[in-house]
Amino acid sequence: MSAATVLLIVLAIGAAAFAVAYRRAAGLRPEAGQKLHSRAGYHGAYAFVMAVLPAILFLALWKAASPAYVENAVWNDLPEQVQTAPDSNKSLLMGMVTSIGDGVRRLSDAELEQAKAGSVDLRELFAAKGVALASSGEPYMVPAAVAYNEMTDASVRYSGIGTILLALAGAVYGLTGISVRRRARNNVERIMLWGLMAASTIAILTTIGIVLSMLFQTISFFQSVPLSNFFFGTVWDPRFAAAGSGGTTGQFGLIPLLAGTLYIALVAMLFAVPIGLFAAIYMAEYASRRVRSIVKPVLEILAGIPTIVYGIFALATVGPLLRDLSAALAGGQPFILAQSVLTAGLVMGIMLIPFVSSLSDDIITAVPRAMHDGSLGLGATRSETMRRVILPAALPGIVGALLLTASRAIGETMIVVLAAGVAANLTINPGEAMTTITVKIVNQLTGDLEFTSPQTLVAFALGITLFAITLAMNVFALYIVRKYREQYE
Amino acid sequence: MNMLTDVAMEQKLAPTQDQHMIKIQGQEVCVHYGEKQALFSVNLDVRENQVTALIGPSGCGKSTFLRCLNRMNDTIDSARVSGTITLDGENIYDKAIDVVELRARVGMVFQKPNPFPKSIYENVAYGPRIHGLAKKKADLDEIVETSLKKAAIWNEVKDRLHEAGTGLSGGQQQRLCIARAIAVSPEVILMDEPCSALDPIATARVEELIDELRQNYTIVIVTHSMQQAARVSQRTAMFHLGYLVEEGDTDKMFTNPDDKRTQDYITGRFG
Amino acid sequence: MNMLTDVAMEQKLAPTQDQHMIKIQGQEVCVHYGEKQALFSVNLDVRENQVTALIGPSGCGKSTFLRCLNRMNDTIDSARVSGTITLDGENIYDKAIDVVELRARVGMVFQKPNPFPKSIYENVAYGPRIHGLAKKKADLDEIVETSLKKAAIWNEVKDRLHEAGTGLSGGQQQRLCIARAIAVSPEVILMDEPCSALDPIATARVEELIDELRQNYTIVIVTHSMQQAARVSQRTAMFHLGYLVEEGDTDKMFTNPDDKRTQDYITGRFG
Amino acid sequence: RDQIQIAGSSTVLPYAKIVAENFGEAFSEFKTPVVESGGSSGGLKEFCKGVGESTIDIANSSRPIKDSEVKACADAGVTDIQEVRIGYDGIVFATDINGPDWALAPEDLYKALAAQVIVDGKLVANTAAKWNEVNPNLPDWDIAAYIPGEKHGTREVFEEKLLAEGCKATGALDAIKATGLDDKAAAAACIAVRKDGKAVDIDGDYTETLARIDSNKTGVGVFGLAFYENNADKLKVATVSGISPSTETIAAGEYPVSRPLFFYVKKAHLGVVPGLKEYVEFFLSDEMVGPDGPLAEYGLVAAPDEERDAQREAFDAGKTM
Amino acid sequence: MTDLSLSEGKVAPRARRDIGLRRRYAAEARFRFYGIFAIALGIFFLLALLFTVFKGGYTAFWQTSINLPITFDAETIDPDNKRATDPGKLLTANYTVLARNALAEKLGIDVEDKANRADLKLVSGLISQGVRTQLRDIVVADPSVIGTTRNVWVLAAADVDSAHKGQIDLAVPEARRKVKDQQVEWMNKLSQEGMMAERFNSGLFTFGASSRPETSGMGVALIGSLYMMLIVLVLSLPIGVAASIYLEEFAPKNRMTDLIEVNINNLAAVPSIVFGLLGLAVFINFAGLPRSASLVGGLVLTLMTLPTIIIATRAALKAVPPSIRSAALGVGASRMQMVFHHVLPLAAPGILTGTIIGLAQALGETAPLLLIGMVAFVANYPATPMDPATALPVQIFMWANEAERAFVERTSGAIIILLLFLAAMNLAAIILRRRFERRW
Ligand SMILES: Nc1ncnc2c1ncn2[C@@H]1O[C@H](COP(=O)(O)OP(=O)(O)OP(=O)(O)O)[C@@H](O)[C@H]1O
Ligand SMILES: Nc1ncnc2c1ncn2[C@@H]1O[C@H](COP(=O)(O)OP(=O)(O)OP(=O)(O)O)[C@@H](O)[C@H]1O
Ligand SMILES: [Mg+2]
Ligand SMILES: [Mg+2]
Repeated sequence: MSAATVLLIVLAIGAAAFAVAYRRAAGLRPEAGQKLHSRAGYHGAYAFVMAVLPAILFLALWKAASPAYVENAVWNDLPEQVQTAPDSNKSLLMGMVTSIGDGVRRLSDAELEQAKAGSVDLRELFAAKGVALASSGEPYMVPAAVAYNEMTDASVRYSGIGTILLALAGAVYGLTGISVRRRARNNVERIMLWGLMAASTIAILTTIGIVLSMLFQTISFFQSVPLSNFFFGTVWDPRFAAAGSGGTTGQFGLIPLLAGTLYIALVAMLFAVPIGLFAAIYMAEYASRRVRSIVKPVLEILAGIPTIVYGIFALATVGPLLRDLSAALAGGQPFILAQSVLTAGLVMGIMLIPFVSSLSDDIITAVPRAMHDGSLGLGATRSETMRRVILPAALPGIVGALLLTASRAIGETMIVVLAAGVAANLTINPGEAMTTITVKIVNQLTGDLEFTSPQTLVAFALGITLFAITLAMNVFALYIVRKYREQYE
Repeated sequence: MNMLTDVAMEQKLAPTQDQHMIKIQGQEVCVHYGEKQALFSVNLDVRENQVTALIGPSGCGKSTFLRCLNRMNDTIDSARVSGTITLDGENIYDKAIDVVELRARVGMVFQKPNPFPKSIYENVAYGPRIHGLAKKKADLDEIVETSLKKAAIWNEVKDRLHEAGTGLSGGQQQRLCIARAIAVSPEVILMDEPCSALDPIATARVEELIDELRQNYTIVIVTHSMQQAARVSQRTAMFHLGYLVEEGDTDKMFTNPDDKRTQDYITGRFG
Repeated sequence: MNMLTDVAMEQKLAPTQDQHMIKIQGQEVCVHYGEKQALFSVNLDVRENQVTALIGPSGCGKSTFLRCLNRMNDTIDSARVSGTITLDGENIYDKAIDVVELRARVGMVFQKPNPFPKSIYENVAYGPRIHGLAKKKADLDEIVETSLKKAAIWNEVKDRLHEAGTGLSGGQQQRLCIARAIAVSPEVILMDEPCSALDPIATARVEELIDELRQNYTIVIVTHSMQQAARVSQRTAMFHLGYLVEEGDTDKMFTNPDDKRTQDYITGRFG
Repeated sequence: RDQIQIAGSSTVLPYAKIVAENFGEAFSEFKTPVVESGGSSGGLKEFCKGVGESTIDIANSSRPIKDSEVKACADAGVTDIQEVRIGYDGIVFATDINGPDWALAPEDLYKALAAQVIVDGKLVANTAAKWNEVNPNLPDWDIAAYIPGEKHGTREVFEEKLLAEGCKATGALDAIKATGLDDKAAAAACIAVRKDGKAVDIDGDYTETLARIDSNKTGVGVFGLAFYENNADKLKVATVSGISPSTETIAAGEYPVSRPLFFYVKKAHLGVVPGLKEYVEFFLSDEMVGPDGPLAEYGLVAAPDEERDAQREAFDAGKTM
Repeated sequence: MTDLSLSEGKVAPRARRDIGLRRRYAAEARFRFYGIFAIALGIFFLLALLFTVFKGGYTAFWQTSINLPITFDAETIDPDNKRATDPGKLLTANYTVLARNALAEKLGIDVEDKANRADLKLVSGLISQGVRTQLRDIVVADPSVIGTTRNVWVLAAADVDSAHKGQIDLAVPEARRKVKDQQVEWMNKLSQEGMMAERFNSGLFTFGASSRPETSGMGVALIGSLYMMLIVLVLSLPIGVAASIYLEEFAPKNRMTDLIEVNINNLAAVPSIVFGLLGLAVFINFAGLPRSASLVGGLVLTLMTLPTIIIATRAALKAVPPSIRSAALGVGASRMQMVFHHVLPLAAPGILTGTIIGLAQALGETAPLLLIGMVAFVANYPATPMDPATALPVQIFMWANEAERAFVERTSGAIIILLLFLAAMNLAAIILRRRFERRW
């Protein structure tokens, strides 16, 4: 019985429970003075949920837990000396056993006997059946694998039966209590609430996942590179140590990258926020419905153009343009390089326009008309109304949009690579090239360097650091928003 | 038919009113909301330094007319206004007219109180500030205080000037909106049921205020209370189903109306 | 001191009211908005099949008390309610109480009309729909029609049932909200100034409606109009600065109040 | 799994692609292998994750696998690795097609691009601004060199074959050693590239370098031979130490700047993943890696005949590292 | 009729107050201008971008082809006449030669003559290697063509295509270019005879990845992106909206929810490649899902898109006025009903905007796909989301790095296709959003 069939059966039980509960509830005749607490649909939904939810949870838990249990059981049955052998790597050995288990299923009885007897090379035997083994394997593994197979089969069987029984029990439970006063709606809504809550924990889980997926490598990075070198170093040159410092580990100074990240994001925001905000204001306040309905989606295309296109645009068009422009202005020597903070910020800013404009437009439009009328009625101009009444009222939402924009600016890679380059300079001149943390993360991860070297591992340290920095910035932003929030009505 | 009545009435009443100049004159004002016509050729004058009350059953177009007077209808997409309305002889629907200035001159208190999501102080200070009526902080404080006092809410809010205006009770919000409107000292004040959420005492205060303001300002007030119309207004206009039924001296309207509908409405026999 | 008066009064009045059971009983109800206390130990009973009017100057806590009765204060973050309020003997602030059911039993008309930005029909049909009061479309149509009729707005909107409820005049919106509240036929209806934006005729209709509803429902109404309180209510409670000043038979309250403040307020000599 | 999975170097990718595609067409019973890009490091990392269906079969690499990586592999159970050398990648310098001819020597590059150069016997920071300051035979162009970024394997070749050579030739190496550095440190100092913007690291692919040269006509770029050959109508190639790069000169070992390309096969997967063995054999056949094969046509420098035979034999014999 | 009173009442209007109108109007005009300017600027940039893309890419939609009368010679295809017993025979036959011979005949070159070997090589160079599969498919589909002659449009080789489109500078010396003078001469001849023409390049949409420009297309990438976008939409929209609803409407406002809020905002700032790391660790290494699969890609992009949707949704929910909520609660709606019946529809435009932007971003993202093996050469169509596939931006990225000239225009062509895909995807959302937009 595959998990899919079990699921289907469970769903069918749920559907039946729904139908029965619905009919029963609809058939209830409340006494005088009493009302049906919940509508029939809710009773049905409750029965459905009772039938399906515990069953599925059970199945999922079982599926998650049983492999570990089975593995443990099999491991404990392995010969003593294997378990205690100094070089035995449990996960590796168990990997072998499970692979063999896979292969055993494809063997004929005769072959199985041979395998048990150890008279054939397991690797060759299994390779012919399409199962990969890392090494030749030991004879004792075959019985273990057979045991493993039996246990997993049993596990699948029991879990299927258990799940279906649970579904039936749940359905019965959901159906028995149906009465006029039963709070089916509350129950269903409580379950929905759990669902909503669970959805919001995904964010937390993602965060934990992100941190965990980078933590170990980060730790091993810091084992070879001192913290101070990383956090306070002002030179980023991972392959070379400073002349005279004697080391060969290279220099992993975070400062130039951090400065570049913030600088480029700042330039991008300086460009995107005014444009986006003014565009939003114009669309929400001045533009006719028609114009708005065209302009808004048109601007949104900007957010969907792949960043590599922006990068090429920066590289081939904007960068040279700025350089030539600055050369013309300064009469000869350009003060803006083709690859510069300015180029990257500008082009990234273009991409970010719709983030500000579309989201802000929605928020501004959502401010009740009465606010608007109240201000106009006092003789305020539209711009005054916008600036002094509507925008402050819409502030929390707009800050959310801006945060999103800033986040995007910090996380962007491709544009920076092509528009500002990969050289980690430390400068305050926006006409020069800088680079960002994200660029370096991508570079160090995808290069040809050794994957065990600090040069590659630094990517993880960078990732975690960036994570921490943006976290701090978000805490600050939350504080600011709380302080200035204006709730209308 | 209406028209005739109007003219007749006008002539009859004219002599008693020569001391008051016409401040606002509405001629043939029609308003459509999309397909639906809400006002039909209304001709109504508002005289300076008088209180004009608009009465009539709910949905008859009082607010609509009021909103025409400072062009607040402009903000409703579906609304279209025709006819002419003049303020001091100028057509306010003229291209050359500046709505902002118009609205600064013709202030408004809305039917549903709509305080800004700002502090009480900021709510009142908003108008004076945008119009640059106060040079110094102290002037502004002064304006805020007097306005709140005039609107009979000062005592209730003086300790919480910097709390949100949206956290006030319904009646307090309404008075806050009155304070906000008078803080910019407009020439004309349009009040859409300013006392609907007020208790008798506050109502009396606002009525006093209206009476006081009348010395220097022109006031148009929408009210459902006949008593209130009788108490505060000098002239009354009666609307019904989008038509101006009758208009005239309040005393006369309430004692001896020309139109049957007015009579019925006033005596509560309507419908 | 208040307490003593209350108790005294209660005893005095008790004999005349035994035919009406207590529907809602508020005991020691206190409400804080953040730091600010808006209600102080209010003890007030609402009797079945009667109209109880809450009167008092603006900002005295009438709406706050009203909102306690169906736990609408739960939605204001800063509001904290203490004391007990029972409905048919059950504490409505009890954990076991289902607020949704409570609100279905105790309906509410808000001070500021707040129609949903949906069609007029949908506004009224919403409640019956979520409570499953209509099996068929025809039933629903029926409910919508009667509710709108009872709220005296049917004639004005019957041709535009599928236009937006927000496009109505102030008074129409208010009546729409009344219709919306009665469409779910709650046991108790709380009305926060239901007639504030209504003209006399509509007011009279709503008052008639209230009188009619009283046969089967229990009604609590906040009003600023003494006349209205006198006309529609059997019992009246007078609030002042967050305190319940006096409570009793309407007839008695308006003719011979115990408390000086009540007397002053009723006669307009307050403040 | 019925499809071969390959990951690794983006330099090897085009070749692997050609083979994979032809393999798919020639062996209709197998699906066309999936070839991932992502760098030698990423490829080897995935390769060393373990054996079994969920891991890749082949890692392409533009450099030989490092000992530490072999160890990491072994820790994860990947013990039998077969190394296959497919040929050589030439690395060339090129300028815009309309420029003058260039003849470079390692010394020139060292003097132009190194962080420190020797002037009058002393070690000073590099201040050369024009090519003709470095070597009068070079044009009067501002120095702007687009060299591979540090993450690229090509960079290492560039450093070893040119900078280190130039360093030695100009005598800088001795000067550096004279400052008291040990051999290793001195070698590292030798290959340090100036950081004042004259030498620009390119972390993208050669197309990016080409775009750079397009927008700066006096730039010099480093390309793979294959890329250059595909864009010979836009680029002019420079000679290094007098030798013009071509498949012939590189194969003959005359042109100094080239590197071998590899891929690594998991022995445990051979005969398990359908087609894997056939794929490797097909790859190694002269039909593919031979001097007339499509890989050579694309720009791969085919290994000499004996070497190809040796590779085939080693693979067939199941020789592991 | 009012003349009487008018004439009486008319006096000079009293002096107007100075409320700084001139200055304020200037400010107003400026403000408005900024708005127009901002929009114009945005649109200008968009047009500039689109222009560069279209200019470089529209030619990719045409592909030079050669119309050849191909004789499906039984001798060449199946010399031992074993096709009845061994169908594999048809698959491995040397079809390339058929096309070459047909073309050589047209150009008047004797195929049999050994002296013409060099010329024949040049002739082969005119035709795409893809002709092998093209002819094979014809034969396999209908073996009866063997022995007959048919006119077939075969693809020209990529360099020929580029030359035909004028993208190769024929002025440079012959040795430096891929197309030789002799070939150019033949091309001109064929063009004049109408046998060589540019035809619509449907292969760009249907072919999978290939190392030959003329036979490479976006087919696999389109399917991959489609799968991924479906997964992203189906997962991230409901989860994102659910999470926002919980946080905004139900969650107690305390440290914990602050933490979640900050967390979500922070996730938006996590570089996309880090999500790739996460996906690799969680979905591939831990959950054991296959590499290069669009399922994993979709899951990773879902995680990446979630913060965007959540942030936009929360902002939209916040903007719904409280009176609507009280109104719903007042008629006895539960909070769940209040949210789903009233608040959510009113917040829908904002939610849809967030979705549009989030999805657009997900559609254009390459970096996270790199680590889960989707930046790859995949020639076979994925049958399910579990099969290896690529994505549109990946294909663009890979083509952008190709050495061959013909890939340059294809890169831009691919971008155009991506934009079309984006436009199609957004259209539904935009129409929906317009339906929900409402002012109150
Ligand atoms: N959300 C709130 N936050 C803070 N204070 C509030 C809030 N709502 C009401 N208050 C305050 O509580 C007090 C009582 O308010 P309530 O709304 O109950 O008055 P009311 O008797 O209904 O007055 P009105 O007749 O003006 O509506 C007032 O002082 C008011 O300012
Ligand atoms: N925005 C709108 N869109 C469509 N119709 C409207 C709109 N506003 C008002 N109406 C309609 O126009 C008519 C007049 O409305 P108006 O608001 O002027 O009435 P009113 O006299 O102020 O009534 P009330 O005393 O109830 O406030 C009503 O029938 C109303 O439904
Ligand atoms: Mg009105
Ligand atoms: Mg109130």
